[in-house]
Amino acid sequence: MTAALVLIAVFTLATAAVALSLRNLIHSALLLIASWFGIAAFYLWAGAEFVAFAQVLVYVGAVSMVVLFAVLLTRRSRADTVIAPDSVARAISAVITGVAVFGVLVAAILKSSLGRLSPAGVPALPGGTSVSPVIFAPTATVREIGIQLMSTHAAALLIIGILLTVALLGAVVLAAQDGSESKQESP
Amino acid sequence: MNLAVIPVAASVSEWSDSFLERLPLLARDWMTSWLPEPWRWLVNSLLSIAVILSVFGLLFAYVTLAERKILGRIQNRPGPNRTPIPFTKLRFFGLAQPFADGVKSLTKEDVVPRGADHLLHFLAPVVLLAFSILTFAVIPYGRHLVPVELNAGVLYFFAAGAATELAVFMAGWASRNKYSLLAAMRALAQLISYELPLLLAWVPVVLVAGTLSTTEIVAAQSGWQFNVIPHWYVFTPWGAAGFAIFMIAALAESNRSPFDLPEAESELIAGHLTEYSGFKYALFFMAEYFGMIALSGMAITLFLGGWHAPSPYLEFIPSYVWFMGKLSALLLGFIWIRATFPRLRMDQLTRFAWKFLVPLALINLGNAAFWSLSLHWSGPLQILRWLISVLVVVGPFVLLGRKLSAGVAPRVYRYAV
Amino acid sequence: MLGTGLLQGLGVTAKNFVGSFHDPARLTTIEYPEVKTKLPEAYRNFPFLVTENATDPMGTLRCVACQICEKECPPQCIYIEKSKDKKPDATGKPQLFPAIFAIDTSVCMSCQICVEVCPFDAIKMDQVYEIATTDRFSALLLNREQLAKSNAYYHEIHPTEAAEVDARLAAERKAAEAKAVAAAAAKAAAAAAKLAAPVAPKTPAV
Amino acid sequence: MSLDPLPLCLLFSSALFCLGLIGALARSNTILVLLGIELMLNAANLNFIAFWRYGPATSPATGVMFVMFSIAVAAAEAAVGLALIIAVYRHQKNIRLQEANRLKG
Repeated sequence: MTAALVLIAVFTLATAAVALSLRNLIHSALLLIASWFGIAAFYLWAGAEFVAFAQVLVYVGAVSMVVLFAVLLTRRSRADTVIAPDSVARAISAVITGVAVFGVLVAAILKSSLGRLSPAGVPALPGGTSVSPVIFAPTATVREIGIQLMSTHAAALLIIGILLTVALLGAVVLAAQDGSESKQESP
Repeated sequence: MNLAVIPVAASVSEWSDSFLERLPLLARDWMTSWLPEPWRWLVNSLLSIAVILSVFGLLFAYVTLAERKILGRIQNRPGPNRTPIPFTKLRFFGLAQPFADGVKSLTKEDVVPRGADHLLHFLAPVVLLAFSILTFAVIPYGRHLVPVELNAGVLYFFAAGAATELAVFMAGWASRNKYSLLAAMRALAQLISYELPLLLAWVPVVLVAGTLSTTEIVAAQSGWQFNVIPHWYVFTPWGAAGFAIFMIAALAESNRSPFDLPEAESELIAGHLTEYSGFKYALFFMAEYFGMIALSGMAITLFLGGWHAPSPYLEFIPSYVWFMGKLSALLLGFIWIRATFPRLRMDQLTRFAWKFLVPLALINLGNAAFWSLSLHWSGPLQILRWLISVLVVVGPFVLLGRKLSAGVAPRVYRYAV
Repeated sequence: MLGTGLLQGLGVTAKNFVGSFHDPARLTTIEYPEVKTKLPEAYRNFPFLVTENATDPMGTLRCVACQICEKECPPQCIYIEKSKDKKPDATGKPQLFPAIFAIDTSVCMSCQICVEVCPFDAIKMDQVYEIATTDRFSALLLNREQLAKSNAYYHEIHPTEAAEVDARLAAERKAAEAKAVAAAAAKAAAAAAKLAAPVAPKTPAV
Repeated sequence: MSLDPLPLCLLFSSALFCLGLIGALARSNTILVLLGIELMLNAANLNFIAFWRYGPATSPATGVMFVMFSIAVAAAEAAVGLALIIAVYRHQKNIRLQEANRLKG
């Protein structure tokens, strides 16, 4: 189980890292899609089937297409997808920031007692690293998710629906040509 | 499982668990019975993968042959009938034709443009084929024949199908050919446009069946009304409408005529596949047919009662035979439609999706909600329920159809006589 | 209503599909290498040489190597060499014959001018179309033996034309024979007259 | 270091988060910056799932719920963000962040 997790993590991180350092935008986008696949694999590994398929459907099916279209629409020639290198100083400072944040996070994770929490929220036996906690496997079947969505989280669902509608309209308004430019002759 | 149980099983009057029904499982168990227990599971999975690949590979081969034969017959030609069995003069109506085609595409030169992105150019057909094969995993082929039981099986199917768009983009972009790229963009526009009605068409089924698992959806369609009318969703008003929308969207998603604009062999030199030749082209072709077969299988699962027999008196025929029969019927329909309808124009295509199919699918969703809310209606209310449901299907269809075809026919020629 | 036209179209194709099985008249396909279409009589492609007798093609060529066709041929695809000696032709008259008669079919444009100009009806247009070869030089250059085909074959491919030609030839031959007879008679008469000449003036005319 | 799955998952997600951060900070192409932010969002989703699976038990599907809403928000964000990028490109003929420094179009 852990080996699978490590494999998934290495795959996701490697594709993401390479994607963000490549100069060819299309290759970056495609590699990022691979990394999204890795994240979906993680969800599957964790037993969240529904979320994994939703992740693939939304990210690989929709967001990736939007990204690729954006890449192709914002270039003047084919060579434009290969972007000029950015300033080295910026990159170095960005890496320093990122590594610092990572250090803080790692320290926090390792110092906390999260791994030794038993499912009930009660800390396990002191020094009980040898006693592996009985892992409580929550089952989120589709039916359960549906019931939750329609009862506890109904308000959130409505808000998300409105947000998506607004985002759709907003994106269309932002990206649409000005009326004066796109005067088409009617057939 | 022991072979000794066979006579016992056959004597059981319950046909649903007859010997024929369990034959594939028995064969599999017999083949893997010599293996130690921990390995058996793995080998069983590998075996089912091999069976799916070979059955659907063969089906693909013979669907191409059937397509050419039937197209020929519809155009009053005999179709391909000459390919003999190798080294003999036996022709058998050209049954060896698919293998001749395979050998031809394997031995053809694989041309890659000099400026192409070689890795992506190679990966595009592979990705497409891989994902179209992945979709076969959740379709229940028979009573005991489901490769993978997933809680969100339908979602898995369409998530795997979504990756085909990626492959189309990769093919168009990696070819380094502006026509390929433009055609890929057009193909993407089509795929994205028709993804929506395709997804919306099966939501009513999930709503009424109350599950996303393919096996449970099939189970929800079991039983017969008065022993004649099966409880398939296609025999309800919303189900019929959903099935029609699903099949139209499936035609477009699998790039079949009359929605074959992405390829349009006669006009666009195969669109995003312009720079593909030899076996890579054959892989694209194969993936397209696999997609068509998988979508038909999903349509059967969702609307046509899966592997259920249409009548209780026909249950002695094993369920997988029924599934394959329904699949062949749908594929025949695909071929028939291809032989009949002319290709749409790009603007007609998108208008048809957004202004006709999507609103109809949304109305159909409401219709299904009404259907499941009025489940307990009985007596004369039952007739009212049917009436309302049919009206909700037919009314918008007529109105939207009138609007869609307004100003289209008859065509007026300004200069020609 | 939307869709009725589509259904009609499906009906038409279904009718054609079913019809192609029970109505053989619908299937117009001719499966070529096994079955061949009857060519129209006027079809032509490359010339051939007519022989009177199929058993002895070289001996009974109608061609007398007059070389008119060689001179008239627009793309100059005919090559003829006259024989040194003479051979009796079909009528028994001693004639020259072509020692070499070659047509380069890669050059020939099937114009039929050689046929039009031939005074002996010795060259006619053929109907053979399966003439693809793997050698584009020597295999396309047809020699005398390859070109010679019997008059019976000519009757087979162009029956009307061949009947006309035969009738004309027969008439010519008859005329020639009659002429020969007449000439012979005239000659005989002349000879007789010559013989009788010294006497004639003395005797009054009959 | 313990080999419990939860800290591993958290390490994985924090690494992904930092990668997204570095990408968003270091690159000047707007699309790549947006993709970096997407990665950071995804890292947050990983945390939700990890805690849902291995954390203290709460209601059975809360983590999944959060991730689904977050995916929806991320999709909306991507759509609007890329529409913005296209709008900016139309004005400036360029999508480098440094050059998009004027409020007047």
